Amino acid sequence: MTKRRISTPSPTSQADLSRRKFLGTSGLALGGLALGPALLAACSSDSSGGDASSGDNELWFDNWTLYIDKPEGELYGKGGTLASFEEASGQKIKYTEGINDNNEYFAKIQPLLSQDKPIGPDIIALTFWMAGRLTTLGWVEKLPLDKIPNSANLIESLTKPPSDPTGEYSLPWQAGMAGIAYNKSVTGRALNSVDDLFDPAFKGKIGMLLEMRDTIGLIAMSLGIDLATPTFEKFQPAFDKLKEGVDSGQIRQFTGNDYVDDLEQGSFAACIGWSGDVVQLSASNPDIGFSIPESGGTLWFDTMQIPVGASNVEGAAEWMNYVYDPVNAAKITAEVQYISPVQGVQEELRKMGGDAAALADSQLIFPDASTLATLQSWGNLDEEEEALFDAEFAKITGA
Amino acid sequence: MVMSEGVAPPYLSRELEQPGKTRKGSTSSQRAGSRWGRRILTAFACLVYLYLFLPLINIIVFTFNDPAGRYNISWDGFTINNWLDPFKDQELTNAFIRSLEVAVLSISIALIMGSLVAIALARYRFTGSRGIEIFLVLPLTTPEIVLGASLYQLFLGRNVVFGFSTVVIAHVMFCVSFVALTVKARVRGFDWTLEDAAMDLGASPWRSFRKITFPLILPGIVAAALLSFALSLDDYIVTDFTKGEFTTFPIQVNNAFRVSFPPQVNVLATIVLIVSVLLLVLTSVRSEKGATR
Amino acid sequence: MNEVLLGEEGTPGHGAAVAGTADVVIRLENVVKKFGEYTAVESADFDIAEGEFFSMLGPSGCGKTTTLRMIAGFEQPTAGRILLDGVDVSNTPPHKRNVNTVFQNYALFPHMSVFDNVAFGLRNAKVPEAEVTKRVTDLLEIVRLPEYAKRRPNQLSGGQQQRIALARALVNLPKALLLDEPLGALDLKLRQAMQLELKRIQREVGITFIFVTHDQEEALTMSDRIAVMTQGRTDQIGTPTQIYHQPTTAFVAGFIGTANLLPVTVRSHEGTTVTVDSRSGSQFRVPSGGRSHQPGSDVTLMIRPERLVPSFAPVDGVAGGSIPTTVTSLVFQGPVVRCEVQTDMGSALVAHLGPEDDPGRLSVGSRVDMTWAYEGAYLVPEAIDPEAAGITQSN
Amino acid sequence: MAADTSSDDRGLRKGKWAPYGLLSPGILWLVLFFLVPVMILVRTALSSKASRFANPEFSWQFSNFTSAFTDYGPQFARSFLFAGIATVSAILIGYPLAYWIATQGGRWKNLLIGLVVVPFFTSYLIRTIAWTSLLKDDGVILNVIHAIPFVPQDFRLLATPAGVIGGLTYNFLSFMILPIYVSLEKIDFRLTEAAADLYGTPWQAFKKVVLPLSMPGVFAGSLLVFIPAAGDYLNNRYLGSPKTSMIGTVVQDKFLVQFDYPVAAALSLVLMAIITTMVLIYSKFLGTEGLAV
Repeated sequence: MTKRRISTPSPTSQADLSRRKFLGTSGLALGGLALGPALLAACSSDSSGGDASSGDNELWFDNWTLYIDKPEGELYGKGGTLASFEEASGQKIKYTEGINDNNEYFAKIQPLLSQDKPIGPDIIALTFWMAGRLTTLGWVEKLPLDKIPNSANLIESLTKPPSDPTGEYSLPWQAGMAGIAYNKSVTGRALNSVDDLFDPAFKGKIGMLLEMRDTIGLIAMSLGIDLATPTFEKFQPAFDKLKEGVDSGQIRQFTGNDYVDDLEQGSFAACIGWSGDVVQLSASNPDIGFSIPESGGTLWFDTMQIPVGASNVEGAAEWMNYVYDPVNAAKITAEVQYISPVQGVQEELRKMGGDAAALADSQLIFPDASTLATLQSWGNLDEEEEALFDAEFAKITGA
Repeated sequence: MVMSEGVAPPYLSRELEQPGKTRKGSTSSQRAGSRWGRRILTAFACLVYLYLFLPLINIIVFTFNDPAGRYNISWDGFTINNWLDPFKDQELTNAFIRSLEVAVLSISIALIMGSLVAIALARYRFTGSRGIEIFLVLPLTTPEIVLGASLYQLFLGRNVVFGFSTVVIAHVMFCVSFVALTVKARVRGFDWTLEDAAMDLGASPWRSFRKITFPLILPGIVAAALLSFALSLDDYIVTDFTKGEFTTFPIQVNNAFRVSFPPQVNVLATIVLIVSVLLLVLTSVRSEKGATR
Repeated sequence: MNEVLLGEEGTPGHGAAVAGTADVVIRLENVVKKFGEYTAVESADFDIAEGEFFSMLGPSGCGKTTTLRMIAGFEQPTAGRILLDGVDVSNTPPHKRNVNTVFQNYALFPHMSVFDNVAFGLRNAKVPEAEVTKRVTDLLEIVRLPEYAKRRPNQLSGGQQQRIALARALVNLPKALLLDEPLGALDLKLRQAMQLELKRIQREVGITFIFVTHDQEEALTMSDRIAVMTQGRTDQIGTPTQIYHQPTTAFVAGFIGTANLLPVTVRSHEGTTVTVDSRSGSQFRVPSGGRSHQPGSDVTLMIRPERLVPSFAPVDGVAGGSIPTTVTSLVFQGPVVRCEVQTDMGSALVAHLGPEDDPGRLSVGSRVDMTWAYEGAYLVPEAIDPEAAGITQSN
Repeated sequence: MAADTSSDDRGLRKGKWAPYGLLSPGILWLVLFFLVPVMILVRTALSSKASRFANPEFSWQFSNFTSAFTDYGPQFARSFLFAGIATVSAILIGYPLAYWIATQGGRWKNLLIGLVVVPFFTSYLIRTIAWTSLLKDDGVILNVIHAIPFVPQDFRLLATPAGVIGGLTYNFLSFMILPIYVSLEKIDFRLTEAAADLYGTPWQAFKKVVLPLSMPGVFAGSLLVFIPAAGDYLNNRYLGSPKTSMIGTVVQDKFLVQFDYPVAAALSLVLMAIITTMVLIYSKFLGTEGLAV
């Protein structure tokens, strides 16, 4: 699931460093020419592509883009969570933004994990259902929960979700909601029902998410289908409705996060969107609105997991424990503006004052009981069922 | 036949009778048809060039955009900041460098192997050469998605770790064919008796290759190198299947498009564009100067 | 044109010795070249003398170029030996042989200046640069193109390129210069001028020239000796005069100039005169050409077109024979009228009639007896297929 | 090289071992990373999977091929239709330009043809994204079109078949122009003069002389446009909609998202088989020369 906050890029300069690095590596590449045929042999013993395996005692966290606080625009900037963690624990951390899409990331790591080879990162932050898949496949380590005492601070409902019933293989990173995002200058009105997305007035101007669980989930709820115990048979009407929307030309495109641009440009009158994105968009464009449909929105969360073969389980536990301290968690929330899994963040935000304190009252970050009551989370899909869902969804999205 | 005034029919044109003068094209501009026909054609040609360059212009213009959101798709204001900081996006920059590394390495390998194949085909007659030629064409005429998918299955089945090596292997594979065919097309007219002449004049086979053959087929090799450089740098589909965790520039752009499309993409693309065009101009000027025949 | 040189005996067949006593530069000893099943050169076996202008003449595919390439070292003989200055070089690569080649298409290096082209061989031999400059300049003088040193080959005309190719080869002072149809690419006028130029240069530098051509006129004009080749065989080696007037095979007769060939059978041989029977039953008396002819053997009577005259014109010398014919075509060609006739046996003959032959009295369809002088006929010691009788000419 | 060589007038050699020695590295690479993978793909296409993430087991599962046809017939049809329209459009756009350069380029010919290659040097992904910027609903081009009377207000180009076909045409247009130009370059334009004398009008002369002589270039260009267009999925991703998806989209998704390797392999092979048949027919009649640009 892709839901990063919109932030203006920061003016850091890596130009010099990069150029030097480039000269060095291109020299290497030329030298590698002599080894041309050796590549054949080499590729079998490669530890990993790219910049694999973290160095000694370094902790590697691979996360989504724009999903952590960046003071002064720099990831490792002073006062930021990464820097203060390093300071507090003495543990070096390498933080990368390698996840753009759950399926794409899975395709990337699947060949390695299926051969029991380490993929590099010690922590990955896939969405709950993908985390469930990895757990089922046995590709993640059991978490050393005894070394993460702060996990006691977590919101109850997120500790033993259907995707990880024992709660031993994943812990939440951030959570959020999917609902209806719309551009009032195009729609002329606020939308608050899934049926509005199928209003012929918006024909060809409706976007849906490539994230199957959000798109199908919202439609299913509008048809009165419960997400807790999904079966393909039960969901058939939701797929049919979606298919009809595509066939009639009502639905223009399925997107990732790029819907924010389409929405702002008016290419989409409305679409299914994620809470955090729209909070940010509406700040600069008052025409952009977000609503949880009457029939309900989806509640999702991204997790932290330790893939098998990770070299720094200790450090990973240390990190998890650190971010589950409400004080630290609040700093992240203040920046990414998604729902924090940690209890006590609301109070911490109030203590921080200023803009952060204002966030403490946001329904999209701290939904009240009545909003929460309309939200549903997906139950677990077994492998066979999930394949059916994916295949059907792929057929409709044109793949 | 409508002919523009003042142009003698070619059978009266003495110029054509002169031996040694190029016959093709020298006065062909007068032959393309009526004056109006030519004007319409010229106007159409200009439109086609506009069509070809419209996205490039867009890319260059948008290097100066100051996008309000994360997508550099709509014009929001002028800035030169993107040019002052082209390597700002770390992931993008790394992917860009990795793309260059892949291109340089795979082209170096492909150039050597491909040129040897081209020389073998252009220089010798041997049984099976026709079959080899068809075999060479196949990787280029096989849809990229099939190339990618089949390599994916190969590597997956043999438990090969996807990454830099597999991407290079794939790029070498389609570049070899491309280099072989391009160089062969340029070497086809090569007069191999020049090598005989060199050896006849006392040059060892190696020296005659170095002094005569190589300098003469070099323009063909350079052209092949430039084009396969573009091919490798540009490749999305085959790389998509062979990359594993490794990302090249186009892959990074595509993946990150789910989240953002920063102006640095345009800046880096423009840098590649400028450098390649300069190289193209440089080599064509050089080959013009050293025009061989 | 009509003079007959019988002073020297033809030296037909193989093992022909070098004329005179000059030193042998190149000796081919039973050289055979096969490409797979195909025999390109059957058995080349001859010597070439120092300073000689030696031509290999034949139609394309006769093996002359292959022979030349073996001498140059581009090909290795399948059997036999090639000796250069008495040393066996059969398997020496081209860059280690002191012979140089002028290629048919000149093979000038297009990316080098004229000067660098000519200097190429000297530089390969690591000759000091000062001497390179001197020798290249000298050679450009000899080929009369000193002012073109800085040009590129593609800025020169065909004839100029040809002279540069010559200079490039000669500058190395090779034991022999091999020329592979070097004039083939030039037009007629330039070709004739270059023939003279080549002769001049050869005299000036005194190097052995081995010249390959399919143009019999070119070979006759320039050569000291000619080897006529066909289908991988050397048919005859001799001076231009011998080759023209005393061909040893019907092929040579037909290939060098135009010849009227008639199949005849030897009736008797007395002294220097042979009596033969033609297929139509006529008897002709022919000089023996220094050979002995077995009665009953089939041989070929050759009469050059300029030797045939109509019966109403006076025959020069003792009459040799006469054939009744019908005129089939008359073509005015300036100095001569080309008159084609048909014998009653159906063979076509051609006569070149000068003004003294009074061609005005002939017209197409008229009956005329074609006659020749005793010395105007020659016996080729080889039978030909009666079907192939009549005019043969190389082009 | 020494042992057994011969030559004809152009200096072509007959070689026993030398050509094979020169060929072997390149050909070996292609065998290992093109031929073998395709074989493996065939094997995969005849396999079945016990579960979604299990390895495919070879089982002569021909049903993969039937389901490739029955389930994805529309995508195949659309791929070939879109690629076909793109090819025809590329001929209509590219031929006049190639003709204009060949006949009226004069001394600028090399530069003009070089310009055609320039777009190659920007990633085609980025060019495609640039088109989204140009073609978006409130973009420059659409604003112009909407200013035309009687154009419906909801007329748009993005997320329509026209958008995808336009993208395909644009991205592969150069592959059409180059071979057509090469074949036009070989034509002695005096022929059109002679033909004009015979047929009367320049158009007739063009039709009867130039067009037939340039057909090999048109055929080569058509293959070079059609093949990548038929297997493409990026144009659909950026310029299309779910209703314009092509077979490439399906293959990519089946391989990298759904892990349905057998059916994906079958789909790829069907695509490859159709295209390879076209290529073999082409090379039978026209050789392989024209396919190297």
